[in-house]
This record gives sequence, structure tokens and C-alpha cells, in this order.
Amino acid sequence: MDTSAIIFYAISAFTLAMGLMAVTSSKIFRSAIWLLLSLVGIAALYFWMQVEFIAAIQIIVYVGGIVVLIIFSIFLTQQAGTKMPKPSLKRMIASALAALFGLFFSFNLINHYGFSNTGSPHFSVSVNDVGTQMLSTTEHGYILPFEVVSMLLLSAMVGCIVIAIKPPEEQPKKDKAELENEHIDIPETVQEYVDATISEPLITTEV
Amino acid sequence: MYSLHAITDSIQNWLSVRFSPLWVLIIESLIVIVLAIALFAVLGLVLVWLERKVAAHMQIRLGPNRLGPAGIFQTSADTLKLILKEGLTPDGADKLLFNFAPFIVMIVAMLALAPIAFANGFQIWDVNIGVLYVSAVSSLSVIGILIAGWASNNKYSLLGAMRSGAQIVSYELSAGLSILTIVVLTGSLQISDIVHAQQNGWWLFKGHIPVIIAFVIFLIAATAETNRAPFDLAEAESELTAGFHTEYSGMKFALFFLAEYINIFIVCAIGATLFLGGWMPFHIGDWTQFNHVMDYIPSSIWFFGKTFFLIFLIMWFRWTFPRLRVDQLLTLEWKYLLPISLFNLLLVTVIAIMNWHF
Amino acid sequence: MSTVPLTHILFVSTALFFTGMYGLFTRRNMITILMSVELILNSVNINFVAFNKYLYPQKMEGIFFTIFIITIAAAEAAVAIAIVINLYRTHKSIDVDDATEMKW
Amino acid sequence: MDVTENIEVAQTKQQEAFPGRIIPTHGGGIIASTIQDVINWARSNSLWPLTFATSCCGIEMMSVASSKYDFSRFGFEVARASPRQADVIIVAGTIVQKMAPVLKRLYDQMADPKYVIAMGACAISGGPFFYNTYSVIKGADHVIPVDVYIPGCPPRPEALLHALITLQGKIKSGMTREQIKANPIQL
Amino acid sequence: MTNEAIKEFVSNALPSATFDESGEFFTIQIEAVQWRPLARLLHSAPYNFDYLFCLTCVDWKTHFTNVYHLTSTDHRRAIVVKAKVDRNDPLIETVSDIWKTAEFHEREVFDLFGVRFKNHPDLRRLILTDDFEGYPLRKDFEDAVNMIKL
Amino acid sequence: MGPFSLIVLTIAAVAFSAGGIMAGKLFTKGSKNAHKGQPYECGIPTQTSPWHQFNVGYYLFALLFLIFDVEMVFMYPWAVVVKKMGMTALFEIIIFIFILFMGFLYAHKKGALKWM
Amino acid sequence: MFIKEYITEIAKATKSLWTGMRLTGHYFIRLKTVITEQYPDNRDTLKMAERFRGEVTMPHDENNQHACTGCTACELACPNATIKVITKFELTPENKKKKALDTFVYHLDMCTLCGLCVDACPTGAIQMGQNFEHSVYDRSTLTKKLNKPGSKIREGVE
Amino acid sequence: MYTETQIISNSNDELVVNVGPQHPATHGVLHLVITLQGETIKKVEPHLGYIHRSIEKMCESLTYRQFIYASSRMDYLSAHINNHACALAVEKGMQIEVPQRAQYIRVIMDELTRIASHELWWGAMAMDLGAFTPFFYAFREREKITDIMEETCGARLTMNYMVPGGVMTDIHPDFQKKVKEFIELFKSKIDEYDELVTGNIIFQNRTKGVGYLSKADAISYGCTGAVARGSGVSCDIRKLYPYDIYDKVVFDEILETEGDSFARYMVRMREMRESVKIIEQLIDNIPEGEHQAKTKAVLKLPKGDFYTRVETARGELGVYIVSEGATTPYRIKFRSPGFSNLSALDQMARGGKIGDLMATMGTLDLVIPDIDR
Ligand code: SF4
Ligand code: SF4
Ligand code: SF4
Repeated sequence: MDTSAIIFYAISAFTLAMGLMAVTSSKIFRSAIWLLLSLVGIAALYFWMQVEFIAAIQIIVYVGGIVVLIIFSIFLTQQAGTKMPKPSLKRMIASALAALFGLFFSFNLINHYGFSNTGSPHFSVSVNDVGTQMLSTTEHGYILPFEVVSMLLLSAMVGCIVIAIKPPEEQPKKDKAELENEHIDIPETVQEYVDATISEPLITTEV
Repeated sequence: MYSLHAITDSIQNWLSVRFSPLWVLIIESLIVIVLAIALFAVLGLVLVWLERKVAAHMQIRLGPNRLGPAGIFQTSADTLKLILKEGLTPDGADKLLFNFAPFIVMIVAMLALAPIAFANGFQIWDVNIGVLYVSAVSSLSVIGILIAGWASNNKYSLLGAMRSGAQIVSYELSAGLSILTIVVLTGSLQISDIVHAQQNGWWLFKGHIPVIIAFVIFLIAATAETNRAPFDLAEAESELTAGFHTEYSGMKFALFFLAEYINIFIVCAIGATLFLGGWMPFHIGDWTQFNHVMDYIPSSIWFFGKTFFLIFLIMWFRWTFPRLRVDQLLTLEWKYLLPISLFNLLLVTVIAIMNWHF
Repeated sequence: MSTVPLTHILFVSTALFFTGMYGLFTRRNMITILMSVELILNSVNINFVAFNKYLYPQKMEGIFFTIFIITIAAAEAAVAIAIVINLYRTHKSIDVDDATEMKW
Repeated sequence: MDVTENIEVAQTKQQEAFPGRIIPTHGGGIIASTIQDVINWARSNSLWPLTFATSCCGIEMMSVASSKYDFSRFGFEVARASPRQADVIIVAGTIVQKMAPVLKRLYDQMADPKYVIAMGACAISGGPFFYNTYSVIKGADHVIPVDVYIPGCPPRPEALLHALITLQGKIKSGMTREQIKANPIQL
Repeated sequence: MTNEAIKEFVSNALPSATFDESGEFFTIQIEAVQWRPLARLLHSAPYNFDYLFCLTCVDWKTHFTNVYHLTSTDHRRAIVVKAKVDRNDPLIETVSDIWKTAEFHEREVFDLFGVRFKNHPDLRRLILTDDFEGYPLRKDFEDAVNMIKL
Repeated sequence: MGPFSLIVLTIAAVAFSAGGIMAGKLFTKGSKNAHKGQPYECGIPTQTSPWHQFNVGYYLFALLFLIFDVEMVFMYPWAVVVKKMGMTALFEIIIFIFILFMGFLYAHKKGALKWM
Repeated sequence: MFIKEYITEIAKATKSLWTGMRLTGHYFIRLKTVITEQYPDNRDTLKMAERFRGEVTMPHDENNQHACTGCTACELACPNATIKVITKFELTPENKKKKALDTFVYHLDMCTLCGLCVDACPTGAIQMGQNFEHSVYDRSTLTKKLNKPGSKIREGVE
Repeated sequence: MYTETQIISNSNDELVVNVGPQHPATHGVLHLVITLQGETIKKVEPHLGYIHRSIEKMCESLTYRQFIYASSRMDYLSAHINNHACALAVEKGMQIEVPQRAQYIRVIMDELTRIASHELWWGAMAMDLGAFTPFFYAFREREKITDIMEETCGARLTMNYMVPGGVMTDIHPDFQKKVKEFIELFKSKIDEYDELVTGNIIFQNRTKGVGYLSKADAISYGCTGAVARGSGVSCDIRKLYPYDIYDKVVFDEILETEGDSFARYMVRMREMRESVKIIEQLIDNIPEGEHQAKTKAVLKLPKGDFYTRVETARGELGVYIVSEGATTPYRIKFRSPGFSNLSALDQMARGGKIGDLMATMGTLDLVIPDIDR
């Protein structure tokens, strides 16, 4: 165990703990914050793996974008302070068991596959290479996905706008000149009018 | 040109001769911690003092002058007082997150310091994705504000936090795009590469008008991202009393206050690095004599000089302009800055490819 | 860097995956479900990067897949949130059960 | 020494001497921690006022902020709108019955240590609205404990500066409100 | 537009009104119940008293008078209407729909004198606290604690 | 120092903040009273909870931001190599930006960039 | 055209912003324009306007004599009873009882410095003083006795 | 203890926020209860009385000489003009002829006060919109005026200079010189104001089209002063019902017709220039003579009611005195300009943003003690 390993385990523990809290916390805002920290933890993991570029993207897109969006939508749709209803115990146990089982199963699979345990010490990703490969039109280039991404983003944007934009509210037209236009009918003689009003019971405002 | 490499390397050598690698790491970490904290404290004190003086002189008054010469101890007194003030946590607040928010803000401010080249050869981590790293980290700062605003259980705080969320998030785009112009010109994200690319002239001068436009956009976006007037909607005093930190007091408030200034420093440092050549001295073409004289000024002075010049600009904005309204703020970004900077980026690309710059 | 075996990284990602699964099972609230989905996607990303790093250090396919997954996740999140907001506007609730019942 | 009790005693005494409704304060007095000169130096030189002005005296308070008098020389210019961050509340103007709970609330919500300056005749005693008014509180010290009184209607800006210096003197001396009333110090 | 004309106009509709021309303004004195019809009358053509610039009340110990100062922005002429209000059961109809400014002024009068305005949209205390007892501008108002007589 | 500096800087930030807050706690005792813990709202007791649904037009901006943010992410690697790759890269990005700009114009036309 | 409008708009906005910045910059670099008076330091040179009303004073001459007859005109003139004139009866040399001032109580904490009392005083016994530094820690010290102990009415003042 | 009725919204997405009584933008202790939907204002409900000092009740027990000083505490920024109104009311009742010199001095003082008040408004409004520096520039000139005032009247803010029958003391010998100096200075500085604020694009965007008040509404709400004139309602008392020597001086009534915040802003800015014009016409021509008419020591108004009005910096101030023939008024009502102007706030602010509310309130130029009295 060297420093690097310790750091890895610390980050992993942090990430997992935060992820767990994110799915179990009963306050939705907190849940979002734990998710955020978990994502930051994953970014730290990328840093640890020396893929700084991915780490930065992770932070920019996930933390700076998606989580902020989630937080906004929480403000918009939730009583953010109130507790969410707890799922039924049965369901919780069942889900936990299912998840644990899945975990155990997959991990068993991984263990049995027997990956080679040594990574290359010289693994590093330079943005330059990423860019070159992404834009190159050769066989290993990613230019097509790159352009498709723009289409994807375009359609996502259009979709968002179509779905989320509020239909223009029908505002009751404010009639500024209402008072002026109001037809004031003056009774034949004012006295008559006065008598008419007097005969009704006087409604008085509660003091 | 002076380089601090010699000094840092000799410290490294001296340490590694004497101690085991783990200890070297620990000692170095300690040095960095002490330096970073000292930098924070000093920057906070100096920047706040500077702001007060700048404000005062623009407002034809004197500003702090009773504690120490020209009042330089004024901010020390303020800091000490803030530390010694009671740190309240409102009953209704989400106590955990409420106390957590200042830490986030501080950590973000601190992390963003890592790739900044303070002087020739003096950089904590010359990360290979330099500017991308900085924009990534600074996009985290909105989280601290959102948490602070929400956890306070106060309407003003929440309103302020929402505003600043939308604002920071939006202005990140044009800040990023104007950073990209320099990346296009340099062909690297690494801060040291960017600085070295400006050896024979700063990008601001080399890059024609598009770079100047990018610089202006960067300044505006930087002002907005640090929640400074005229974009200080998050703490708009006349609207939301104190905005997202309404409920914070004592040291916790001081941390927000400090982080604001540190963030200013960071964005200005990035601006100085990208557009004004970082620690590179001012050189003019082939006036060797002149260039030599300039080289004698230590690189850290160049760096801090440029940074402080940008900081002064941002302060100048603050003390001149009225505040924008929240919808105008977003209109400015989405209708003006973003299209312009996209277009500008393409222009710069053409310039870069055609090698039209100097 | 190499003292941590690949399986440990895979374990972390698997655990994260099933944490997300657990959230998916237990939560009834659209936004929290979305959060769980994000966790799941992230665990996949970790795998991609780890495989790339450990098994094919000279290639960058894993990196690219991660980038594209993040992109798609962002687009998905954006659309999902838009739907959530729309749903909320029409139903004043973002509970999944409510949404299915009402058949909009 | 129980500060709260002291204030109550002081208030009952006041009531005997002075007419008008008194709203009891709980809490109140500053809790002087370790009496160290440095702390007091910092506190006395960094008094951030709450932006709180009810009436005419508030204009003179603004004058003090203005370039001619410029209380930023003392480092007071960081006027905070939120009581959590303010140190001193300058009661500039009349306090009326409806305002009293608000004032008290603001005072209560301030973080310790906190100080109060009563500026102008109104804040000291009801001033020009002393007689025959049903709504004016006869002095801010009926509501919250006051450290420094500065008479005048309104006091000149210089007078307010003098009051601030007086308050600094008090903080530097490290004495509590009651002690300093009992044995006034010379500035 | 002369005093005479107004006088004739008003007394046509409201024979019981009395007039007073001694003061600065031409004054119409009426009973409380007559006020609202008169107000509508005055506000509409031909005189268009569209500008209520002062509304107050005076406590005469035996009765109140509500004093309305009106101006016509077309004719630049001011008149005063004084409506007598019963002191024991002070009640008068609101004119806040005719002159919007009256809404606040009436609330103020209600607050300080206790005159109730029938059909006022939002008759609450405006200035004093809700739990304030009594109506301070009445002549018999006493507040033993706070009021110190000279 | 490499990525390790991140941890070091985090520690520094935490130490700094915690140190300050602890020092304050050590030297200052606050007084308690009934109003202190209540939210500040200009001196008036708060009636409704701020943790309330909150209808703002901000989220649309966040949505759009997310899209453009991802776009930016793709532009970083592009920007690094564009000088080297020359015109091809330029055309590629022009198509990329153009497609997105269409979306932007659409948003503008739909009024999504207007405040709601 | 749309683009042209767009650009002129931006140009105009930039110009207006620059105008403002130029003004503040102008003052920033001209330290002469600073108009701050440094109050506690300039105390010696600080001169109040001669009509400045800082407090009510009762000037005494060198024989410790004042001009107040105790007529209470000032007390009546004062709008909020800041002054309380307590009189006593003195025997004049002719053995007649004469009203004279005993204590002239002046509540500085209530005084609105309006000057009505000075206006009303028939003998000019009270004047508005120039002192304004009245800050105190204790309100009770603001209640003052204006006539000095042992002071007498000046000869010849009626 | 706190029993103010509060409206709690039932709807889900509405937020009720209290602004004030202690709030930097309410210029004192106005309390607004704002119903927000998002950031859009649905409703603004002013709550008054946080500085209700019962001046009207108090004046019932003050003599006619004494009550004037209380009025300068009402709208303290127009203290002189308030005093002027009260003095005019007493003079009207007693039929006192005021000497020419006193009339000139009064009008000059009024106009100086108006400038001072508008300056403060200008600074404070810019502050509301987030610009701090204008405040300091405004106070620089304002201090000059207060110095002049102090020299002649003896106080800086609450001068208590006007008495029934004239002014309390004659002007200071330096008065004319200083006023002329000030006028010269001010003329150059007011252009700076335009540079710094009026022309600023942000400022214009913040105020144009914000807080619209139609002409009909302005009349119906009884607005006066710059608020009404910004909507095109001619209501300058100095023109319509001239008092003292206002009928002898030449000046324009400023009218703007847009009815938005910027129009109100422009009205005040141009009014300052008009005031300068008035002072310029008068300052050299102050006639010699008495500064105060001979009056009885004890003033008694005849039975009857008297209404006088003046144009303060905020609009029409009416003083309505009901006298029973005693030494004290039987009932006094101050018709304050701010009260009516404030009632129109809800109308103006609806549909705007919080920032718009601040801009609108800034242009209303509220002085709360004047509203609460
Ligand atoms: S003391 Fe005088 S100036 Fe101050 S608030 Fe009271 S009345 Fe106004
Ligand atoms: S001071 Fe003047 S007015 Fe007052 S009691 Fe003495 S002599 Fe009379
Ligand atoms: S100055 Fe005015 S308030 Fe003061 S004592 Fe004289 S009359 Fe009374």
C-alpha cells in the first residue's frame, strides 16, 4: 500500500458513501448535494487515474451543469424542505437484496474473469491526441460522432424547448380605462337612490 | 529572466537528500498549505483594502486612514473582528448544509489556485489541461452559493442563490469561449505553454481586434461570474438585503466575503495569463535594450501587476455602474455575448490558421 | 499508480452501479430517479476509463466513449428535466405512479 | 453577574424616572469574553453599522457616509443590510410603538458582540414628539439597551462621528454597559 | 363654472344640501348617506371633479365631518364637500372606486377616527397596529402610558 | 506537485476555514434569545416558508446552458489542434457550430431566451 | 438592417458606459478633489457657523452672573418642554419679594435645537451654544442645570 | 406582540416576501408585502405606520408658532417648504402681510431645499439601482447647500427658519455670494450627473418602460409632484396657485408624458435646472426691508378652516387647519404628497421584477415620515 493506493481507497469510500446517501436521503435537496459530492468523487477518481481531461469534463458537465439543473428543477417542483415519503420497508429490503445480489454476482464475475492487474505506468491522455483523433477523418477518427453530437444536442435543445416552454399565459387584459368607461347611471333624483340604498341592511366591515 | 525553478528545485533536492520520500511529500505539502493560507489571508486583506481605497478615491473621499498608514490595518481589524464574532446558525436552517457551504466555497477558491503561474517557475501544479481545469473548478463555485442560499431558510437568500445560479452558469459559456480563443491561438491548454507562447508579445497585442473583443467579453464574464457589480444580483443590497449570505455571520460570512475576493483574483490572474502574458515581461518587437530592462523586473511583479490592473478594472466597473436587472443580465449573455463570442472564436480561428497574427 | 488492481476499480464502479439501481427501485420521485440514473451512467464511465487505462493504455477508445456517454447523459438529463417540469405543470406532481395513472 | 437581570433593574429604574411604555429586553448585554486589548482593538475599529434609519436623523447618518465626513476613515463604511453581519445599530430617528418590536427583533438577531447608538433626541427620549403623542416610544432604551447617546435634532455629522469615537472608547475600555455608566471614563 | 352653477347643479339633485361660500373654497355640506350619489355626480360630467386631493375627518365632539377636497383637472376649480357623520355609529359609503386615492385615505380615516366606510375593499388599520385600541385622533382619546399632557 | 496538490489545497482550505470558525467559537460566546434563530426578513416575522415551490424562469437557462456546456467540452480538444490541422478542423467546427446555432436561433424565436 | 442595428446598439452602449467610467476615473486620479474633512483631527480648526445651534447655554459673566429673571417665557415657548425653570422668591434690597431663578433645568436629550426659547427670552439670558460633542454613555447626564451654582442675576436686568 | 395582518398566499408557486421596514431600498421604514411569482411581482401591499409619530394629534396642543417646527420633521428633505406651508396657513388665517424681502428669501430657500432634496433623491435612487458613486457626488453638492443653510438658519436639516410673518432672522451677509458660487458650481456638476447616470445604458434599461402610470391613473390616485408630471398631469402648485412671489419669476413647469420611471427621473432632473433658474432670477434682487412682519406674541387664528398648499420637492403639500379661535389649532391635517403617490405603487409595480420595484420606488421619492406623519 502506498500513498496512491490510500488515496484511491479514500476517494472510493467517499464516492460510494455519498452515492449511498444520495439514494437514501429523505430530503431531496440534500440528496442532490450528496449526488454532487459523489460525482466530484468520481472526478477525483479520474484525476487519480490521470485522465484529467475526463475529470474536468465530468466536473463541467455533471457538477456544473446537470446537478445545477437538477437543483433548479427541485426548487421548481418540490417543497424542497419537506421530507419525501419513505418507501415501504418491504420494498426497501427487496431492492436492497436485489442490489446486493446483483453486486455480488457481478463482482464474482469480474473476479473470475481475471483481469491483468497491472496498468501501464505511462498512461496519459493529452488533449492534443484527443482532439486529433476526434477530428481526423481517417478510420480511427471520431469525426462522425462528433458531428452527430451536434445533431443530438440540437435535437435535445429543440426537444427541451418544445417540452418545457410554458404556453403563453392568457393574461386577463387589464383595462386601464375601466373606471372612465364605467357607465354611471345617476337615478332620476338622487334622493330616490339614497332611499334605495338605505333600505338595504348596511353591511359593515368587521373591525 | 529570473526563474524560481532554481529555488524550488534546490528546496526539493535539499529535502530529498535528508528525508524519506513520504516525509518529503508531507513537508512539501505543509509548505504548500502554509503558503496557500498565507496567500489567501494576504490577498483577502489587500484586496479588500484596495477595494475600499479605490472606491473612496472614486467617490472623492479618503477611505480608511486611521489604522496604520493609509489605513492598511483596517482590514486586519475587520478580519479579526469577524473571526471573533458569533457565528450564528438559524434554527430553521438545514444546519449541516448551512455550515458546509462556506467550506465548499473556500475549497473551490483554493483549488482554482493550483495551476496559476505566479512567477516564472512557480506554479503548484502545471496541469496539462490548465485552463479547462480552471473553468471546471470555477463552475463548482455556484454550488456553494446554491447550498448557502437554500440552507439558510430565508427568502432573500434563496432568491439570491437562484439568481446567482442562473447567472454564473450562463456567463461561464462566454468566459469559456473567450478562453478558447487563446487556446486556439496557442494550441495548448497548459498554462505554462500559454505563457511561453507570449514570449514575443502578449496575445492582446498580437491577436488583432478579435482578441481584444474576446478580452472584453472575458472581463465582463469574469465580473459576472464573481458576482460583482454591475452583476451582483446575488447579493443585490437594495433588493435582497444581503442576498445569499443574509443569514451568515462572523467567520462564516467572512469566508464568503474572502472567497469573493479570491475568486476575483483568480479570474483576473487567468485573464492576465491568457491575454496579458502572465509573468512575461513587456516586450516590444526587437527593441533589445528595452526588453532587457523589462527583464530585470521580477516575473512575479509582472504577474501581480497585471492581475491587479485587471482587478482594478473590475473595481472600476463596480463603482461606476448601476446594477442590471435579472432578466437583462441573462439577455445580455444570451443575446449579445454568446453569439458574439461564438462568431469571434471563428474569426480567431481563421486568424490562427492563416497565421495572420504577429 | 499501479498498486491498485483493476478489479478494485471495477468493484467501486459496480458498487456505484448497484447503488444507483437501489435508488431506481426505491424512489418514486422522478427527479430522484434521474439522479439514480446519473449514478449508473457514471459507474459505466469509470469502467470505460479503467479498462482503457489498464488494458489498452495506448488507445483512447474508452476515453471517447466516456466523453460521448457524458454528452448523452447531459442531453438525456436536459430532456428528462424538461419532461419533469412539464409533467409537474400539468399534474402538480412528479411522482411516477401518478404520472402513469393519469395517462397523459 | 447576570446581565439580563441588571438590564431589567435598570429598566424599572428608568420607568420610574421616565414615562412611556417599556418593552422588556431579554438577552442583551454583550458578553465580554477574554478582555484582551487586541480583541477590543479589532472590535472597536471595525464597527459595521446596520442600515437602519427611521427618519430625519437618518439623513444626517447618510451625510456621515458622504464624502465630506466619510466615516469610512474609521472603517465604518461597510454598512450591512443584514443584522447578522452588523456590529452596531445606529438608531437614527424616532421609534414608534409599531416599530419597537421590529427594532427589538433586529437587535436580537444581531450576532454578538453588538452595540447600539441612540442618535438624536427622538432615539434618546422621544425628542420633539415627547408630549401628547400616543405612538412614540420615549427613547430607544425602552426597547433595547443603548451604549452611547448623542443628542441633537438631528446631531451634526461630526457629532455622530464623536459618538462613534465615544463608542470606540467604551469598547476599548472593555467595560460593560452598566460598568461604564457607573464609572464614566474620560476619553 | 361659477359657484352659482355648481350650487344649482347640486341642489337640483340634492335639495337638502347646504352651501357655504365664506371660506376659501366653495363648500357643500351634506349628510353622510347622501355622499356617494353626490360623489358620483361630481365625478362625472359636466364638472369632472376627478381629483380628490384631500380626504380627512374632523371630530366635533358631537359628530364627525368627513371633509373631501375635490378639484377638477379640466376646470381647475376646487370645492369642498363636508359630510356629517354620526359619532356613535360612524358609517359612510366608500368612494374608493371613484377616486382610487380614496382607498388609502379612507383607511387612514378609519384607522385614526374609526369611521367605517361601507363597501370599502380592504378596510383594515393602515397606520396603527391591528391590536391598537381606540381611535387616537378623536378628541376623547386617552393613552395614559404614552401620552403626556403639557 | 501533480494531482496530489489538489488534496493538499483542499486540506489547506478546510484548515483555514475551520481554523477561523473554531477561533471564533473559542473566544466568543453568543447570547441566546427567542428571535435570534428565526430567519431575518427585515425585522418582520416570516410567515410562509421559503422552502416552497418557486416558479422561476431560471431553469430554461440552465437547460440551454447544459447543451452549450457540452458543446464547449467538445470545443476544447478542437481548439487545441485546430491550428495544426488547419482548414479541415475549421470546417468541421463550422458545421458543428452552425447546427447548434440553428438550435440557438430556434430558442430565440420560440422566446426561450426571454425571461419568464 | 438587423446586424447594423445590433452593432450600433452595442457601440452606443459601450460609449455610454465609457462616459461613466471616464468620470469616475477622472476623480480617481485627481486626489485634489477629495473633499473629506478629517473630523477628530481637525477639531482645532473646525469652526461652526456662527448661527449654528448646538445646545442652549446660559452665558455667565465673570462675576458669575446671568441675565435670567425666571420669567418662564422660554419654558412656554418651547414646543416640547425641554426647559424647566424653577423659581424661588428672593428678597430685594427694598425688602420686596421678587421672583428669581433657582434652577434652570435643561433636558439636552429632548431639545430639538429649534431656537424658539432664545427667540422668546426677553432678556437674552439664554443663547444657542456651538458645542456639538455631547455623546455620553448615560442618558441621565444629559439633563443639565444651566445656571452655575451660586450664580446671580446680573444687576439691572429686569 | 406583532399583530400586523399578513396575507399568506394559498397558491403554490407564490412567495410572500416582506420588504422593509428595515431595508436599504425603502428609504426608511416602509413595509411592503410583496407577492412574488418567481421574480415577477403579483402584488405589492404597503404597510404604513412604522414611523407614525402622531404629528397631527400633537399639533393640536401646540401653538401656532410651535407647530411649524414639527412640520419640518415630516418631510425633512423639504423642511423649509413644509415650514413655508405652515407659515402660509397661519398668515392666511391671520391675514398677515409678509414683507417682500421675506418672500424672496423664502422662495430662494425653498428652491435651494428643492435642489438639495432632489440631489439626495438622485443619489439614493442611483444607490437603489446599485450604483454607489452618484450618491457621493450628489452629497458633495448637497453639503454645499447645507452649509449655506447652516450659516443662515443655524441648522443643517431641520432649519425651523420660517415663522409666521416672515423668516426668523435675516440672511447671513455672505448668503448671496455663496448661493451664486453654488449655482455656478452646480451648473457644471449637473452635467456630470447626466454623464454618470442619465446617459448610462444600464440605467436607461432599468428605468425606461418600468413602473408605468397612465395619466388617468395618476389623476385618480391623486398623485402630485414629479410622479404626476411624469405622466403628463400638470399639477405644479407654483404655477397653478402661485404663492409668495412665484408668480413673478419665470420658470417652466416640467412635463413628461411617458409615465414611466425614466420620465419621472427626467422631470426631477430638469426641475433642478428650473430651480437654478428661479434662484438666479431672485438672488440679486432681494429687496431691502424687514425680514419679518410685526406679529403679536400670541397668535390666534379666527374660527374657520384654512387650506394652503405648496409644492414641496415631492408634490403638493396641503395644510388643512380647522380653528376654533384658540391659540392652538383644533385639528390639523397635512395632506402629504407621498401618501397619495405611494397608493399608486401597487399599480405601477405589478408585473415587474423585484428590481423594477426598486426603480419605481426610487422614482417615487418616498419620505416615509411624510407619509405616516
Ligand atoms: S431627533 Fe429630530 S432629526 Fe432626529 S429623528 Fe427625531 S425629529 Fe428627526
Ligand atoms: S431664560 Fe429668559 S425667558 Fe427663560 S426664564 Fe430666564 S429670562 Fe425668562
Ligand atoms: S431650542 Fe427649542 S427645544 Fe430646545 S429648549 Fe429651546 S425651545 Fe426648547
